[in-house]
Amino acid sequence: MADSGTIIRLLVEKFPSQVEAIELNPKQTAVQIDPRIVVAFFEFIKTHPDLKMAYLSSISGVDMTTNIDIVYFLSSIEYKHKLTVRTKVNRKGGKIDTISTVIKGANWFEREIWELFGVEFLGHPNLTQFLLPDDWDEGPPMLRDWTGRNFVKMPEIGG
Amino acid sequence: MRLELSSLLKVIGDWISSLGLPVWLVDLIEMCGAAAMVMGMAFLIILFLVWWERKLSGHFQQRLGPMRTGWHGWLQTIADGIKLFQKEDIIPKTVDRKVFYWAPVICFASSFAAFACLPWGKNLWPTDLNIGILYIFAITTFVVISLLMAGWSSNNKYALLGGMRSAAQIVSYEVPLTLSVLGVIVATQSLSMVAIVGAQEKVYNWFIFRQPLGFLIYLIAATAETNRAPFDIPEAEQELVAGFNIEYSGMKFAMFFMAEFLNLFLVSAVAVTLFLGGWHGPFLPSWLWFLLKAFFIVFVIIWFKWTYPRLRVDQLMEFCWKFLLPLAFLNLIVAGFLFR
Amino acid sequence: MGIISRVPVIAEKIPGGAIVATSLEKILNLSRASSMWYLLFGTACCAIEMMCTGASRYDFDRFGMFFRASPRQADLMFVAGTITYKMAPRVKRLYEQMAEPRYVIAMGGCACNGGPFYYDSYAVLKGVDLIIPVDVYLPGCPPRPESLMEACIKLQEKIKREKLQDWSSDKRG
Amino acid sequence: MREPAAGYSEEFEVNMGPQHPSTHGVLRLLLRMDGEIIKNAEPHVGYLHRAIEKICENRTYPQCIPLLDRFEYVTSMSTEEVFCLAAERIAAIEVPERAEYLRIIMLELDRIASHLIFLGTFSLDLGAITPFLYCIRERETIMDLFEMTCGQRLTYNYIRVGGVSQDIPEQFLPLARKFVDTFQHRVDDYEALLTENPIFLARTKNVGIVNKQVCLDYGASGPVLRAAGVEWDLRRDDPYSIYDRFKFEIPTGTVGDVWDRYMVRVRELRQSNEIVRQALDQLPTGDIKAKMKPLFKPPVGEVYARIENSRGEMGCHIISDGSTKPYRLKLRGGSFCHTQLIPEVAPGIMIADLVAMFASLDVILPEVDR
Repeated sequence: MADSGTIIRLLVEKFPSQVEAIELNPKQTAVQIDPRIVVAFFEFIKTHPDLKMAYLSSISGVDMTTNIDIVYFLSSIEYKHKLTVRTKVNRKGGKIDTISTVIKGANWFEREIWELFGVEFLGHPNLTQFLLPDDWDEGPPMLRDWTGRNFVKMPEIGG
Repeated sequence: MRLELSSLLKVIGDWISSLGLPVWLVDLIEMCGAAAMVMGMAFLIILFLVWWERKLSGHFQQRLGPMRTGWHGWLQTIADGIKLFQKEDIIPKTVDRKVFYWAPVICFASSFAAFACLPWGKNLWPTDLNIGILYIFAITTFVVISLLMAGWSSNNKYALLGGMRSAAQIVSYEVPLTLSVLGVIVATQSLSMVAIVGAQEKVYNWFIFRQPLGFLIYLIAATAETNRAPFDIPEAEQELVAGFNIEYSGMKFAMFFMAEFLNLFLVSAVAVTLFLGGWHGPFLPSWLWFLLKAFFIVFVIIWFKWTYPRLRVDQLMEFCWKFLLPLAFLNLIVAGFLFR
Repeated sequence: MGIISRVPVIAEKIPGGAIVATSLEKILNLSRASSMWYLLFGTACCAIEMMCTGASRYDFDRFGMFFRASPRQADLMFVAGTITYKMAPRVKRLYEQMAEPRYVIAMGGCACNGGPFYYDSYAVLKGVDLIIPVDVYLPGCPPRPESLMEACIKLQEKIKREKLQDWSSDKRG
Repeated sequence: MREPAAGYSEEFEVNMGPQHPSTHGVLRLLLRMDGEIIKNAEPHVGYLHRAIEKICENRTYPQCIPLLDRFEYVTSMSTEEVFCLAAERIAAIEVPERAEYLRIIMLELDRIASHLIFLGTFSLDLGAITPFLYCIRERETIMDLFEMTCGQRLTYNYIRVGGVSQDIPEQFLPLARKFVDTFQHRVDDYEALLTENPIFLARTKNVGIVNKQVCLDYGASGPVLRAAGVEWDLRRDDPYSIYDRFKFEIPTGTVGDVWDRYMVRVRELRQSNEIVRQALDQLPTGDIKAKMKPLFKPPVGEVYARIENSRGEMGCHIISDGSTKPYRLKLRGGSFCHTQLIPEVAPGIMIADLVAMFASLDVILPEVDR
């Protein structure tokens, strides 16, 4: 069970300029990485002998109004330690490499982010219609400033 | 003392012939009378069996089964019938109309035609064909044709799969079925049902004791014949939605539904005639003994359905050709030696 | 069989014929009400409640209701669960495949008018009656098995009041 | 074999469509089949996508909980637990002892109820109709227990941020103890009906094998991962709440076929029963909710909490910006990854095996579509 200090030290050594540790409210090992090195980064943490972070829990897209954050959550079955990886992609027409070639499980997570946030995943096997109806033409709905034809906002009741 | 229906019928027969009608007319009336009685009996049996299966399945599963329509739901099947009678009779456009129309008719007619030579009681049978068993097995294979017609004509992938599966299953289970019956025929030296029943006067020479293996093979092959229980692959809800009768609604579906239960009763009636001594029994009237034994076998087959999971298609075929058939041949050889 | 709809007309002329017509109507309605075969179709949480209603403690079979897998043989459709825009055309096609005297029970808040997903959701159809005619609306999220039974009894009463109609004729192909 | 003419292909495509008796809800499997053998299966999802994550962005924390009950409606206690766990980690709230024990009792009873639904629908898909009715009969007693405490049979809305909403009534303990004592014999009944049944063995032994490598690649979790031989249970490997005070084993399979997944879940039924028994014995007294301001406003923060529910790892990623509403809520269910691995396992097996394999993955669709 490598503690968070050694994990971050290992990562920063491997990618000196593109990876830096970040502090989040409940203390956890979190890293901010440059979107260009995504594939190499995941290749490294999956195969490194004392990291072995092969188990991808989930990828979530977050619309931060200035850009779109993509947050990866990984853990290792042998060493039982966890890692949060954050990257930034610009809001309109953001592009990032797909990691489904490294970890097959990322396929559907990325496909959903592509559909709901409009982030382009280069090299993804099938970026096609996933959750939304087939004749959907109103753009990615999960963006905060999105409004659609029959979208009813809940009126504010105090609070 | 035992109120035999046959004596009543003889009185009616004598009265008709005494009317001085031409001979061929008298025979015609008697034949039509017999056919009408068997038709009535068949419909009564279907009504009873459908209700009985739903009550039995309910009590197997700790629930009550139909209760609301009449006392303990005895009117349930009549209500189902009248409702199906009113349903819209959909014939989809993309369907091969003639074949689609005639499939349920053939299915019902073939399983009903086999009732002709069932010995219901002491000299109480519609006809006594000297090739009784052969006639029954020959007629019931028409059901396969109708299932194939239904599967092929309703132009639906699931129905096609269901039809193909049912054809493969029934044809392959026909072989051990007839072989298991051959053991009995070797013993009685005659194909006629009445003769077979005649050979089983005493309880100890019922064929279930002299041919236990034959009875078991017959029972297994019979459940496969009627597409029920562990072998109900053609209309497996989980895989093929509703198998071959997916496109049928209203009365056409009712015909398939009734044909299934007619087949169920027919198979158990033949089991009773061959292995359980037909209508022989101590006190009760002979036709009552026949019905009681037949309903016992029906109960066992219904019991299979609500306990066993379903076999896969290739396992079913393997079980038939690699396990049941050698056993049937062995049983035939043993019967040959035993009753030389 | 176009005769059923002409029965009341003929019956008027015969003395005492009206009694025959009304009793025939009562029998047909009673049989349709007491043997409703429901279509096995549930999308969300209400499907679990429908399964529990079909099980031993609250038994549907007591009302003669038996589940059928194919829409052709079903004459009652429980819309149990949320209907999204992607699912709506399928629900409509399923409804059209059912044979004519067919009834729909909109089970649960989502089927009645979108339920808890009415506000702020871009993918939920606001009520199934926008696409298919509904006979009985059943509120609740999910409705208790007893209230599901109550809905079935309400539907049975509605069927018992129906007039003589002719469904099985082939006019409409 | 003769080369088929151009355009003419032996294979045909079948839609195991959104309405199908064995798809546990609304999943559409596009099967390309050659006779009975499946060439490839392509899952089409989204028929139950209700945009829960979009709705939760406009709801306060207590308002989100009823919505999460509808997210995963077979074990909705676990969705409430994971959401409250995440919120409590952000706001660093200490949950009192009695509330922790009540949560454990409810969670494990909910796991038993979910496994019973699995056992029922799994045996229904293999054609055995009666075990379904027996399992639902047991589940009704658990429903009574839940209804006694939180008033609703399916969507409980019982666990709140910082504790639980109500205390258990006095007739809860005797009924719960009676259930716990009799449940072992009930599981023996199911095993008697299914486990030694030769037809059941023939249908499940080394059918639909999901081996260790496929599981790790696709992030499978819970009974599917344990059936493949990986001993990974979040209750022990990523401990949360007070699971370290209870003794329970982690049942694992060997090959990862339909039989192993069935046996892992049946043994888990017995383990959960033991946990509930121990929790009922050690149940302390005390208040059931932490002291908090009525309006829950957590500080700025971000957390991904995950728990072990009956279908695997259920995760909840909350980003809070200090207001009363979560800025972003991302839910991860076990079934999402289990549906993803179907095209990897489906080619080459028969349609009956695909139905058995899909039922043994115990997938329910709201977890996939959210």
